[in-house]
Amino acid sequence: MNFYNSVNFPINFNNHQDISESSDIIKHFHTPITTATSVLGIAFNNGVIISADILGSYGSLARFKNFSRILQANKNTLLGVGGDIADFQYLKELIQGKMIGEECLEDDIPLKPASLLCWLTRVMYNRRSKIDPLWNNILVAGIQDGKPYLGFIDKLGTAVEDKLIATGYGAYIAIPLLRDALEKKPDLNKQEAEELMKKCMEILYYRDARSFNKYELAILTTEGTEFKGPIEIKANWSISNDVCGYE
Amino acid sequence: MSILEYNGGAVVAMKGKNCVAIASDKRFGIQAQTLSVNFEKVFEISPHLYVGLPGLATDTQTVYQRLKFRQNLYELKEGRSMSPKAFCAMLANMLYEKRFGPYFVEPVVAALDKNNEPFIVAMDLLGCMTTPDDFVVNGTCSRQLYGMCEVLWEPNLEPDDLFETISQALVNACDRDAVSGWGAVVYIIEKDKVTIKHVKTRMD
Amino acid sequence: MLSTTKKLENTGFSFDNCLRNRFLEKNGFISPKGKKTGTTIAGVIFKDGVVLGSDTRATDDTIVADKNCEKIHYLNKNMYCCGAGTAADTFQVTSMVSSNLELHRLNSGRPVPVIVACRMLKQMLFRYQGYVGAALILGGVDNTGSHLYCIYPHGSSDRLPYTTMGSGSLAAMAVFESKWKPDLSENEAKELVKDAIAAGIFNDLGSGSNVDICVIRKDSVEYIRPYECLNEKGIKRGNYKYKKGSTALLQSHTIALHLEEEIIQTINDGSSMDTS
Amino acid sequence: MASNSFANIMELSGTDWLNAELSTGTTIMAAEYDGGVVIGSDSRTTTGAYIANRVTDKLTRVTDYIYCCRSGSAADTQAITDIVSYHLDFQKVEMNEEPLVETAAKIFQELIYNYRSSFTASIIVAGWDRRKGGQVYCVPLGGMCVREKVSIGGSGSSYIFGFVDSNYEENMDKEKCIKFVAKAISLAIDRDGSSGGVVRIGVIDGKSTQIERRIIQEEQFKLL
Amino acid sequence: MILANTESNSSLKSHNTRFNPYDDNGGSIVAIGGDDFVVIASDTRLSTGFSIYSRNQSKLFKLSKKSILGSSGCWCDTLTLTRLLNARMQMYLHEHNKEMNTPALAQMLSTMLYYKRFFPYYVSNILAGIESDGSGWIYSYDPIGNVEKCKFRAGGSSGVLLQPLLDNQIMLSNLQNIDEQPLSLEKAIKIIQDVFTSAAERDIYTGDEIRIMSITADCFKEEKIQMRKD
Amino acid sequence: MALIELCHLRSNVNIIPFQEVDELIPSVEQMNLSDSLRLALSATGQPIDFKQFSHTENGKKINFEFQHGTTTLGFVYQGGVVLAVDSRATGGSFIGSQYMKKIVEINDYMLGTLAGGAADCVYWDRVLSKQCRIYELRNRERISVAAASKLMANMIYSYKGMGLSMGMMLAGYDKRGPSLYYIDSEGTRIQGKVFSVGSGSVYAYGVLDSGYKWELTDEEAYELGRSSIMHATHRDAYSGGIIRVYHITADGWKHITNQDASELFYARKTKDL
Repeated sequence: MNFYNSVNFPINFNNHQDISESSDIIKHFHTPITTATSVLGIAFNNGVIISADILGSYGSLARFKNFSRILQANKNTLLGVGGDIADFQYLKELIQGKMIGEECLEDDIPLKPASLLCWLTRVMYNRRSKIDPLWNNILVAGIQDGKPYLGFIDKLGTAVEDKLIATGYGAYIAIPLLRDALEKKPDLNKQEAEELMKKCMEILYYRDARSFNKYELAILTTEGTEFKGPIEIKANWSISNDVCGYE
Repeated sequence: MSILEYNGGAVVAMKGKNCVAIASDKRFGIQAQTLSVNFEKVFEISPHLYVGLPGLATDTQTVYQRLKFRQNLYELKEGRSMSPKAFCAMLANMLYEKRFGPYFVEPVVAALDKNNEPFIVAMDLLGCMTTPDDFVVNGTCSRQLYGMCEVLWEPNLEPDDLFETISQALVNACDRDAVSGWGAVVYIIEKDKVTIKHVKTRMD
Repeated sequence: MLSTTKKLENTGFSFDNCLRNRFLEKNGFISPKGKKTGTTIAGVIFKDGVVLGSDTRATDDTIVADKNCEKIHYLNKNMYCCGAGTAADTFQVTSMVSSNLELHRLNSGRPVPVIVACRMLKQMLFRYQGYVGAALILGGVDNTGSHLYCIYPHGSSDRLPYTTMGSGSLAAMAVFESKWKPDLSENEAKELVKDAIAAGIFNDLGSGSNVDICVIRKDSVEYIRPYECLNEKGIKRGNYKYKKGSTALLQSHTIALHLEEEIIQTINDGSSMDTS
Repeated sequence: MASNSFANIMELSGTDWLNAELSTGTTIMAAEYDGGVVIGSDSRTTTGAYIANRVTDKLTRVTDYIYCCRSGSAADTQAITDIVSYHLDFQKVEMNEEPLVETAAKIFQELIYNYRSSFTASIIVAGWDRRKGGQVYCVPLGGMCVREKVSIGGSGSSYIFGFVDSNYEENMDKEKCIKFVAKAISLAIDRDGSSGGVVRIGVIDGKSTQIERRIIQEEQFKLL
Repeated sequence: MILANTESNSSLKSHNTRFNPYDDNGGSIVAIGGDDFVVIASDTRLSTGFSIYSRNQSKLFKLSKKSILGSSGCWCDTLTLTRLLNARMQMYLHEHNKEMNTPALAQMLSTMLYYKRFFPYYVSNILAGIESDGSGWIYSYDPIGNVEKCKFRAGGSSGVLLQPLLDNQIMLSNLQNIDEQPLSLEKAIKIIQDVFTSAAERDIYTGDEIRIMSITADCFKEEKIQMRKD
Repeated sequence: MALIELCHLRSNVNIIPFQEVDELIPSVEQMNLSDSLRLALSATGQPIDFKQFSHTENGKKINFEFQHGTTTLGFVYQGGVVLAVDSRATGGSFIGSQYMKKIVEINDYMLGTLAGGAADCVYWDRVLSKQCRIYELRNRERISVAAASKLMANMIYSYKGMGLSMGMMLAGYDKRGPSLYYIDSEGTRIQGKVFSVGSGSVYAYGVLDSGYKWELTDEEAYELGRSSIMHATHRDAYSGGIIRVYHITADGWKHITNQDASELFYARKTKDL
């Protein structure tokens, strides 16, 4: 080993750049175009339930009115994705590729939800580190070692595990209701969880301008997966009769 | 850098049992440079009423002078001394008058009122008052002071204990703040006397 | 001095420091902002009146500047107003309007209609085009019934049976949307507002501490502060009292105060005297 | 379509409502029929993507026989309407007769034109007077003013120009006109995220000092 | 002469200047080392902006039998860093057939942080560990790996609030006429609880629950204490 | 994975996911643990201006408060080299540490002082001390201060413009006698007799220049270093804590004293009174 070789110079001498000249690092990523709003998830006593509406918004235009964004990764994992739809579709292929890769191992050991969450965290973090993020919030729900499991990843690769998760506007509007319900009764059964979910979707429809009155539910228990929907929200507009004028 | 950190300085006031204390550091600097170690930010308004004006030094002085002027005018007109409450209202209105071009001071008021009840108030630079039951802090090391006071303060401190508590809070907070410190002064206001104590602090 | 005296007579905002402050800002010194009330405020109309509620936290950036501040402001005997936004603005706006309402009441010799307060507030805020950052919920009862208004910083208003404002407004609104029903009783309304504010307190970091509630009925007002303490400070486990003499002193002196004692003597006045 | 922008990112993280000004994203509409005018609007008020008020009434009384539909900044349009209303009430007392719709439209125009750099207001003035019957005036952003048989405004209007153009007929009867307006607004609500809630309808025909109001809720949209 | 991790510029895409790869997820950490113990605590609130991601996320990572890392700041960076750190320690274990000792771990963490000097992890790290002589020490880091070995440290969102109090209570700074007594584990835990109580009062990003982990020569203990939730 | 190759799946199946993750964890060879000169660059390979990341999307402040601030000084006189430093590290106006060690022992005959970014200085001093040791092993003699300082300057220079911030002194004793170099992140490398570096250096120079002469005795030299730093800590907000004095002679370096700056201040003041 040559001593002077180990003192190599990582940067070409002629290549000095001042910070001020090259502060354009974040000029090179795309921004979301067609987007989807909140995804909600609850872990109940023997399974998980997630829901998301089926709207793809192009700015404020309600562009795609039947776009499902809940997918089943494998027999014990569900995914719900919000954010940019193009990125979602890319991610979907990525996940399906991963799943095929896992199947090719033929070991009959399906990927567990927590492992999938961990893997997705790396994918998201890696993209954010390139300053080219995938503009998605991903909700991972499933059965981990016989117990309900719920996790969440944002576009930076921040991963959180909890018993209840909501992304987008859901984090402001649905979370308070979910937390309250779970505080009062920590061990919901399937039906209660479903009712709670429906209530939250209704309220999100009232208050989130990018939400839609049709949504899907997916329930995963040890018995299997059940997809419901699209369910239409029966909104209550009775207070409109009491409001007249602005004064 | 926030303009409130330009000259540095901190003020804290605490309620005790039938007494009240207000303390400030003594530094006057221009950013990193310490110019004077004898610049007090606490002023006597009346025997039982003190005001601390941490912030931009020029405004500390301007606001104090304008306060004094208005107070004199009030006392000439009314023929009585100003109550702490009236004084705070005046100060708050004076600051709010400059809502869109504020003075960069965050006042702290400590007083004993007519019934010798302790009275403390902190304001932000727009004159919004905070009147808690325990202590108020303002200035460059307000975060450090919050942490200190929140643990150290307890109700019904006697004047001597109050002095130890308030000076330990201030001195240790200033020790973690580069732009305040260099000496500290504590005023303990009681019914029949005011005790002024200069505390030994780090000088670096 | 002449100029100062003159200024005293002038009312309204003074812009004397603006030029200097802009200069400082141009030189890289960041201008501090006033204290904010991150806030959850809410109001609901019930059968016989209005219930207003608020949390009690005021924040200065990420620090809690006041753990128990008062956000429901008095406007007049029959109306109160919750404020969110810049704390100084909400306080000053409501107190100025409060004075004007009192003058109005004295002038007209009858309880002031709530609409008058609403107009005063929104016109005042509109004049400052959102620069006076006060988001308000105005509630009151007058001869025409119960009224609840929501007034935005830019000077628009909404008239609603239930409403929320502030950084915790979404959480509080979620509670209203899930539990509100027409013709609430007073107790139901109080509990509903409490739940809404509690949702803000626990889910929004800008809101915290206690719930204050103000009930305005046709002939009476009940200001309950605190209505419920949701968060108590933890109990200290150590003893942090210092021994006397722990702090090093440089010098100390005492000023003795000569007390002026005020003695009030009650003297019998004419009416009780025997004048016969 | 403003879909590329910063607003979108803020929406995704759900923080846009913290800073945005209140505005009526809105679809508003007014149409003449043989006996008067029908006005209509959605009921959504948004700050960012948060719906601050889901049952807003954007049909605002100016006089008993003249109403306006507001879109743009809520504060600006409310202030303008209050001013116009004040003027017309004053005029009514002075002249002892109901003000003309055209007068109202002119005052709106003057205000919006004079303050066009500071106001974000776009208004449809509709009403009935003795001289010209039911009339609709459109006073959009820059402060122009033009009379139209049918006029639409607000962010949702861009989705329904085609529908309105192809389906409007002159001298419809009242019920047909109401149905037409309601249908148009419900279509806008369907596609525009900034419009939503219920359809509020008002009928001004000069027969009563109270206009006839109707509210059409979501489940009825399909029946239109 | 190859640059580490370089991207070709051709992959650069179009323009917008609003994406920020960093977030601040809050949380506080306090650690105290004594003559024969070390104790470290964190709150469990993970937040973003004004909302709470989770009320139940400890920020402590037990790296070995003798060391615990507390890490708060940008949570995605924390996750990545700790995962890398674990991998490194695993490698060391396999290569040397023993666990990494605390000083070596401390130095490695510093080097790993400095590796990202030009795109740093936005984290405040505090490493608490027992050294070979049985004494407890704290290593505190800035985001790019400047390390300081000390006896006590407060970090994270309320570090600024708590540090002066630790100076005063543990180092007895600015106190005269005080008889110094060696710090016991019980007293350290007591102080930690009280400082967290005060942080929860004043710092909006600190709250929910405290997790306290302590290591002594013969045992490892974990405690949970509830705090205010607003 | 063998199965995939066996089945020739590679051409059919999109295996992007594996690339995605692989890039994240740098292999052992890539990291600075094995090649200390090699640091990760930002996504673009260009320096990042952190001001653009100053606020998160929620409007929260992102503040990289690297530890900063210092007064350090060193001078050569007839008895060798004396170095004196303070011990305060500040992040913004918060005092992060009052006991920081700002003198790094590179080998028995050479010391480095640090000012500016603490992590930068410490890291590169550590690398330098490794290089010096390798040189010593290879050439059977100690590296000269001139050579060491040149190595240091070159290493820093290769990262010029990337945002490193350091101003360090390298002092040592070699066959040519005592010498003192100043090196900074701009790539400057100057030999000299008297240097002071850091935010408090302007105050230190005042005292230093008025008291410095070649013929100082050892005690006088220590005293000069000490009082220069003391006065600097008094005036400069970002300097303070402990005053550390080191002395380098032909026998190597020696730690002279650690003294609290504030205590020294009070001691001096009462003497004057």
